[in-house]
Amino acid sequence: MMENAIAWILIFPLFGSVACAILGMTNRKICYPIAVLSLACALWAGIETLNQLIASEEHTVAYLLGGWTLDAYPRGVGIELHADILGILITLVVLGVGLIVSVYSKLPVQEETPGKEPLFYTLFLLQVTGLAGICLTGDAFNLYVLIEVAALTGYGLIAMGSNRAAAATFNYVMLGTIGASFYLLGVGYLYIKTGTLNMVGIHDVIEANGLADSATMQVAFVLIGMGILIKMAFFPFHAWLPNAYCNAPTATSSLLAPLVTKVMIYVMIRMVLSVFGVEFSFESTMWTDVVPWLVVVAIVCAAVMALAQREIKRMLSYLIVAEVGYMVGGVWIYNYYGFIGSIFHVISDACMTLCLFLGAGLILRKAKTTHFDGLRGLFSKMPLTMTGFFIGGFSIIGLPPTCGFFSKWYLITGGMVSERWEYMVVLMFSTMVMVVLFFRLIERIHLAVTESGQNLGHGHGDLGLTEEQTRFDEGPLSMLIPLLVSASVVLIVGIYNQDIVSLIEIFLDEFNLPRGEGH
Amino acid sequence: MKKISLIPVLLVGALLVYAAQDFPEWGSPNSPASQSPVSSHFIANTGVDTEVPNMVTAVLADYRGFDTMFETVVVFIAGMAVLAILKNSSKKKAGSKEFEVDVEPDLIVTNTVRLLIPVIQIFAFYVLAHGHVSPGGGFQGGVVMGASFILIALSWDLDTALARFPADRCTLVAGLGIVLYAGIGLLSMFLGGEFLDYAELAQIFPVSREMARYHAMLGVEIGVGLTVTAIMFSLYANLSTEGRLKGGL
Amino acid sequence: MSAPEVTVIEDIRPLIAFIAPLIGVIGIVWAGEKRKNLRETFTFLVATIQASVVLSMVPLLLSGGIIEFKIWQMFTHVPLMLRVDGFGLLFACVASLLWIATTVYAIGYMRGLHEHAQTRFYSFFAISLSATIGVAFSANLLTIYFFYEMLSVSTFPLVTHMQDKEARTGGRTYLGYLLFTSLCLLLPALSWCYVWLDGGTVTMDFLADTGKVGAFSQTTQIILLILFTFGFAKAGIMPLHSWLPGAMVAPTPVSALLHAVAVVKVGVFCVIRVYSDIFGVQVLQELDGEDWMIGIACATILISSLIALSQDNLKRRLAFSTIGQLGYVVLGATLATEQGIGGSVLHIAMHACGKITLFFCAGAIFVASGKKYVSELRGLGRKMPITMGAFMIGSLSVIGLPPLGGFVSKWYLVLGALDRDMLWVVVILLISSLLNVFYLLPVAVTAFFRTPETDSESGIEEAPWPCVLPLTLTAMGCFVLFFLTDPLLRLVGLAH
Amino acid sequence: MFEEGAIINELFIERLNYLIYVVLLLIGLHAMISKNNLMKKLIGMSIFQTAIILFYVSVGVKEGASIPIYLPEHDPHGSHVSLGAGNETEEASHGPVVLEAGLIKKYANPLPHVLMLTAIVVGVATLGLALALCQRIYQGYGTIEEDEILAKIEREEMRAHPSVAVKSMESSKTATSKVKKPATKSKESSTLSAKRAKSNPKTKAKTAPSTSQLKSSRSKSASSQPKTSASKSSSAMAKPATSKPKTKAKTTARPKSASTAKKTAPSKAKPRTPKK
Amino acid sequence: MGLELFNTFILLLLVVAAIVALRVKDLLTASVVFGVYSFLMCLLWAEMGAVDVAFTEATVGAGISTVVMIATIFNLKRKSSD
Repeated sequence: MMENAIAWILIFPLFGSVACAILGMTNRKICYPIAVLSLACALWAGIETLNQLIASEEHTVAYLLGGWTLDAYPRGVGIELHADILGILITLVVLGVGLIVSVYSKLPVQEETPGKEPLFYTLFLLQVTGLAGICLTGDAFNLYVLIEVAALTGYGLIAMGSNRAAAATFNYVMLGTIGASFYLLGVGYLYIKTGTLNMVGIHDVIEANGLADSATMQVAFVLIGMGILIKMAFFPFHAWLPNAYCNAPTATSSLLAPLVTKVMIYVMIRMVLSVFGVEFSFESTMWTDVVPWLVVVAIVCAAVMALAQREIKRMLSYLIVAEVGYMVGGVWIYNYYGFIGSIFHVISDACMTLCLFLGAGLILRKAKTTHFDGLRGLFSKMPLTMTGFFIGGFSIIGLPPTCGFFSKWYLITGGMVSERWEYMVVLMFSTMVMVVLFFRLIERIHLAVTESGQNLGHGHGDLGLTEEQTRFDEGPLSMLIPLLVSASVVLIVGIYNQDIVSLIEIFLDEFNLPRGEGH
Repeated sequence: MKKISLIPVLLVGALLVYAAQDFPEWGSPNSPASQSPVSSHFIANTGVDTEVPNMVTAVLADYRGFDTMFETVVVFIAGMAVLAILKNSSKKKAGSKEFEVDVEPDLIVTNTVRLLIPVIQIFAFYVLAHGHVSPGGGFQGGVVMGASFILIALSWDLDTALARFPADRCTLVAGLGIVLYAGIGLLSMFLGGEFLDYAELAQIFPVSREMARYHAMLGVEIGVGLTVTAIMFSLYANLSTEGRLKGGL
Repeated sequence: MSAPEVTVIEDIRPLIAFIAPLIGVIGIVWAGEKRKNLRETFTFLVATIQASVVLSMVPLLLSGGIIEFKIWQMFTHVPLMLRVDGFGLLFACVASLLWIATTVYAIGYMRGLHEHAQTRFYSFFAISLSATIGVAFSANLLTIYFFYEMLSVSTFPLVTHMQDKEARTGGRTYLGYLLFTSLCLLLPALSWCYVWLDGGTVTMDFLADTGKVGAFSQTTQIILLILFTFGFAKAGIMPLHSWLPGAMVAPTPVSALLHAVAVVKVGVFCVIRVYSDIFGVQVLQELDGEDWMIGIACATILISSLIALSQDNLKRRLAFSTIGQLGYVVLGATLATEQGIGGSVLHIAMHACGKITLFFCAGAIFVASGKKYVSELRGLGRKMPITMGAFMIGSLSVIGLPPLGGFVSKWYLVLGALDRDMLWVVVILLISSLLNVFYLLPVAVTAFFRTPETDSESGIEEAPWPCVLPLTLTAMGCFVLFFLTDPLLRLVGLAH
Repeated sequence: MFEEGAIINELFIERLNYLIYVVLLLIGLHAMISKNNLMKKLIGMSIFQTAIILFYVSVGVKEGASIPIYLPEHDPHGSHVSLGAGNETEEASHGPVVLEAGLIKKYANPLPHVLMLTAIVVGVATLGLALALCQRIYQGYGTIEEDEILAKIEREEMRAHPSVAVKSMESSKTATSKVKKPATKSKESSTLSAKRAKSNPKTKAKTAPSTSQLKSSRSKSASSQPKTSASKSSSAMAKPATSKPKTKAKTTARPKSASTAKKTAPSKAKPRTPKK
Repeated sequence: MGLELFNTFILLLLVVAAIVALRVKDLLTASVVFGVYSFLMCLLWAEMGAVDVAFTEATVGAGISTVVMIATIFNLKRKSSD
C-alpha cells in the first residue's frame, strides 16, 4: 500500500470531502472529525512520501496514474504525479496548515456560518486537495484543472461570509479566471510547439529542439508568468486579495492566506526551473533584468499600503502582498541563495501567516473587532493569544530565531551574491516598515495606547482600562491550542531550518545556479 | 476607466498576434502537436490499449482519467459552492420580482413535455452509454439528463421537479458519482495497480485487461453522469430561487 | 586576542550560564505577584548560580584554556556556538557579578517605590541577562547577532516599564535605533561576510585566523568597518547615541545594569570583537579609513561630555557620561594596538563598576528623597553620607584617579595612543578627563558642602539597606579592581 | 477568390482562426475589465474562455483528417456486434491492431478535444458560481452595477469604523469614554451624508428604486420618498462639519453636527441598512 | 474552399454575436444572444472535427448556461447600465 502513498495524499481529503457532503446532511456534527481525520491521514501519507523520496537515489517519485508506465508508453500519455523534494515540502506545508486550521475551525464555523458546516468542510477539504495536487502533479494541464479546483473552492469558502465577502469574491472570480485562463493559454502555446503536456516532456523537447528563441515559447512564457502573477497577487494584480481575505470567515482566511499565494509561488518556481529550464527563463530572456525592479516597486507599494491600514486583517493582507514580492524577487535575482531564500520563505511565510491569521481570528472573537481601536490593553486580557500573535509578528519582521529571520537572511544573501542592491535596500525598507507595524500594535496591545497615540493611563500600571478590560479571558482551547502550535512551529522551523535548507539544497543542486565567485 | 482598460487589452492582443506568426502551418499533419508521440500513440494504440473506438472517450476517461476525475470534482464544487453562497442567504419572502410569472402551467406545454421527457432521458442514457463508439459520454449525457429535470421545472414549476428530484438527493447523487469514479480507481489500486489503473480490474472480472478498461470506463462515465445530472439541476434550482428552493421560474 | 594554539575543552558550563536565567524566568512567573519573596528569592538564586558558574571558569582560563560548547548547527557552515575566552569571560564576570548587586538593589528600589508589574520586570531582567552572557560567550558573528537581537527585544518591556507617554517615546527611540541599525546595517554586513569570507566556506568564527577581511578592497573594508561600527548601535557612537538618554525613563535598576553595564557594554564588546577578531589589528592599522573612526570616537567623547555638563537631570547627566566613556572603549579598539585594545577591555570592567555605583546612588537618592535634579541635592550629603560618599568614589573612578579602577584603563588607552604616536588623541583624553571632573564632582560637592536653602526636607535619611548595601559594595569594587589589574590583563591575555 | 496573394491567403484563411480567437479573447477580456454590470462581466468571461477553447480546437485541426473515432475498418471490434467481452473467435477474426503511421494522418488529434471538454466544464462551473455571487450581491446591495456597489460598501465602511472621530475626540483633552459615543455617531452620520452629497446624482437616482426592490414592491414609492428627503437634509446640515476631514479643527464644529445627526439618524437608518 | 468559406462566415458571425451580447442594454437579450454565440461556436467546432467538444458546447453553452443565466436574471434587474 505504501508505494501508493503519494496518491493517498490526494485520495484521503477527496473522499473525506464527499463523506462530509453526504453524511453531513444527516448529522452535522460528524463533518469536523471527518475533516481532521482525513487531513491527519493525508499528512501521514505525505511524510511517508517524503521518506520514500529521501530514500530514493534520484530524489523524485514519478507516479504514473492509470498505469501508463514509462517503459511501455511514451511519456505524457498518462498523467503523472511527479514529486520532487520541492513539491513534497510544499505539500507537507499545505497539509500541515490544513490540519491546524481544520482543528481551529470548529467554533468559528459554527458561529459565523451556522448550518453550513457540511458545505464548509466539503469545500475546505477540496481546497486542500487542490493545493496539494498543484504541488504534486507533473502535468501542465492537470495543474490547470487543480488550480481551478483550488480557486473555485476558494470562491465558495470566501463568499460564505458577509455580503461584502460576496462582493469581494466576485472581484476575485474575475481576476482569478483571467489568471487561470492566461495560464491555460500559455499551456496551449507550449503544446502547439512541443506536442506534449507533461512537464518533464516539455522540458526535454525545449532542450532537444532548442525552442528558446521561438516567439511562441516566449509568449507562452509571458502568458504563464502573467497568469501566475495574477493568481499570486503580485503587486499590480493584488486588487482581489485584501478585500477577499479580510471579509472572509475566520477559518477561511486562516486557510487561504497562508497557502494560496505560496502555492502559486511554488508553481512559478516549478515552471521556471522544471518546465522552461534555467537557461530559457533566465539567460535567453531579459526578464532577469526587469522583474527585480517590478519587485522593488511591488514591495514598496505593498509595504506603504500596509502602513496605511487601521485593521489587523487588512494590514496582514497587504503584508502578504509584500511577502509575495520577497519571494518573486528571490527567484528572479537568479542565484542559488535567492532560490533557497524563496523556497524557504514559502515555507516560513506560510507558517507565520497562519500564526498571525489564527491570532487575528481569536482577537476578532474576543474584541469583536480587528480594528486598531479595539485592541487597547488586550495583552492583559489574553496574554497567550498575544504571545502567539507576536511570535508570528517577530517572524515577519525577521528576528532570530523565528523562521522569518532565516528566510530573510538567505534572501539578503542572494541579493548580495548577484549584487542586486535595489532588492536588498527594498528588503531593508519593508523590514523597517514591518517593525513599525508590529511595534505599533505592541504599543496598542501591550501599552494600551489609543488610536491617537496617547494612553489614558498615568503610568505605574494604570492603563486607563476598566476592570472588565483587564480580566484574564482567553479564547476557547480548540482555537488557542492551534495558535500556540503554529507559533511553536514558527520557532521550530527556525531552529531546524538547517535540515530543511539542506533538503532544498539537494533539490537545487541539479540545476546549476550561479553561487557567486566565492564558491 | 474604459479607455485605460483598453491599453492592457491591446497589449495582450499584440502579444498574441505576434506569437501567431510563429505558429506551425494551419492544420498541417506535421505540426509538432499532431506529430508528437503522445498524440500518435493515442491515435494508433487506443484500440489496442482499451478497445474503445472513440479516442476522445478513451483519452478522457482512461489515459487522462485523473483530469476527468477532478473535472467531475469541479462540477461538484460548483454545486456545493452555490449552495454555500445562497443557502438561507435571503430573508425576504418569495414573489418580490421585477417581473412576476404566476401563470398556471400551460396545458399544451405540460402535455408536450410529458411526452418529451422520457425521450430526452432515454437519449441521455444513450449518449452516456454509447459514448464509447460515438460522440458523447458521461458529461454530455449528464447534462441532457439534468436538462430534462430543468424542463420539468420550467414547464410545471420547481416544486414539481423537486418532488421528483429533491435537493438533498442532488447532493447525495453528486457525491455518489464521485465516489463511484474514485472508487473504481481505488479498487484498481487495491488490486495492485496504480490509482485509476482499470486494467487491474481484469483480476476480478472475467474479461481481458483491455475489456476491463473498456467497462471500467463505462462505470466511470456513469459516475460523471450522476454528478453532472445532480449538480446541473441543483444549480438551476438554487439560482432560479436565490437558494430558497421555493417558487422560482 | 585568543591565540589559536590554546587548549580547547568541550564543556557545558557556558550553556548553563546562559540557560540558568531562562529557567529562572519560569520560577519567577510561577511565583508571580502573590509570592513576592519567593519570586525575588528566585531572581537572587539565578543570579548567584550564573555568577558562580561564570567564576568557576576563571581558573581554567587563567591556565590558558578555552571552553567551547556547540549549541546547534543553525546555518550552513556556521553553528550556534558558545566559546569562553578571556575577553568574553571578563565581560561575563562583570555582568553577572553586578547582576547580583543589582538584584539586591532592585528589590529595595522596586518595593520602596511600590512599582507595578514587578514580575514582568524581573522576568525580562533575567532574560536580558542571559542574552548578555550569550553575547559574551558567543563564538562567531551569527551567534553574537542572535543574542544581540534577543537583548534588544527583551529590554523593550523594561524601558517602557512605566507605560506612560514618556516611557513610550523612550521605547520608540530605543527600538527604532537598535532595530534599524541591527537589521539594516548589521545584517548586510553579516551576509557579506557570510558569502565572501574565506571564499565562501563560511567561518565567521572569532577563533579562526583574523584579518580575513584584508582580502577585500580598501573601499569594501571601509564600508564593512562603518557597517559594523554603527551597526552595533548599542555602543552609542555619536550620531546614533540618542537612544541612550531616551532609555533613561526606565526604572533606575534597569538604567544601572542595562544602560551602564549590560546593553551598552554589549555594544562596545561586539565592536571590539569585530575589530580584533574579524578585522584584526594589522588590517585595521593599514586601513586608512580607521583614522576617521578614531576621530568619530574622540568627537563622541568630547561632545557627550559637553552635553553632560549642561544636564541638570542626574540620570541624563550620567547617561551622557556613559556615552563618553563608551567613546573611550571604542577609541581603544580603533587604535588597534595591543595596549589600546587592552585598555578598552579593562575600561569595560572599570567603567561598569564606577558607573553602576553612580546610578545606584542616583536611584537611592530618588527612593529616599524623590529628587531627580542635581540642583536639588544641596546638603543631601549630610542626610545620606554613605550614598554620597559612594557617589564621590564612583565619580573619582570614572574621572580616572588612582587608586581607583578608572585610572588603569585610561592609562592603557594613553599608552595605546602613544604606540600609534597620536599625541592629539592623548590630549583629547586629558581634556575629556577634565570635563569629567567638571560634570561629576559638582554633584558630590553640592551634596556635601552646600547648605540647603530651606530646612524643609528634614525627614530624609538613608535609603533602605537593600539599596545602600550594593552601592557600597560596588564603590569598594572600584578600589579592588585597581589592584586586580594584573590578573585581569592575564585573563585577557595581554600580560607582560 | 483567394488564389492571388499568399499573404491574404495566409492571414484570412489559414490564420483566420487564430486572428478571430485573438479578437474574441480581447472582446471578452475588455468586457471583464471595463464593463460595469456584473452580468456583462460574466458574459465577457464566458466569451473569453470560449475563445481560448477555440484556440485549442484550432490547434487540434488536421488537414484531411476525420473525427477522432475509428472508422469501422479500424474499429477494434470491427462491427459493433461484439460489445460483450473477449470472444476469442471474434477477437481473432479482426482483433485490435496498432494503426500504421500512414493511417495516423487520417484521424484528428484527440488530445485538444479532451482538454477542452474539461475546460468547458470548468467554464460552466465558474459561471454558475459567479451567477450565485451576483444574486448574493444583489440581495446585499440591491444592485449589480459595480460603481453603486462600491459606493454602498464605502458607506458601510464609514459606519463601521468612524476612527477619525475617535482620534479627534481623544486629542481634545476633555476625552472621557462617556462622551465618546455621541461623538462617533455624529462623525459617522456626517461622513455618510458627505458621501451621499459627493456621490454623483446618477448613482443617487439609481439607488433609490433599486434598494426599494429589496422590500415588497408595493411600498416602493412610499419608502423611497422620505429617505431621499432625509438624506438631503442631513447632507445639507453636515456640509460644514465634513468640509475638511481628518483635521482637529473639526472638533469645534462637533456639537452642532452631533445634534443634527441624532435627529436625522433614526429617520434614515431604517430604509438605508442593507438586508443581511 | 467551401468549408473554409463556411468557417470564415461563422467566425465573423461569432464576432458579431459577441459584440451584440456585450452591447445590448437588456440582460435577457444579452444572455439569449450569448446562447446564439455558443451555438455558433458549437457549429464551428463540429465543422473542425471536434465532435465531442461541439456536443458538450451545445448542451452546456447553448443549453444549460443560457437557462441558468436567464434564471439568474429573473432574480435580478433586467436593465444594465452598459
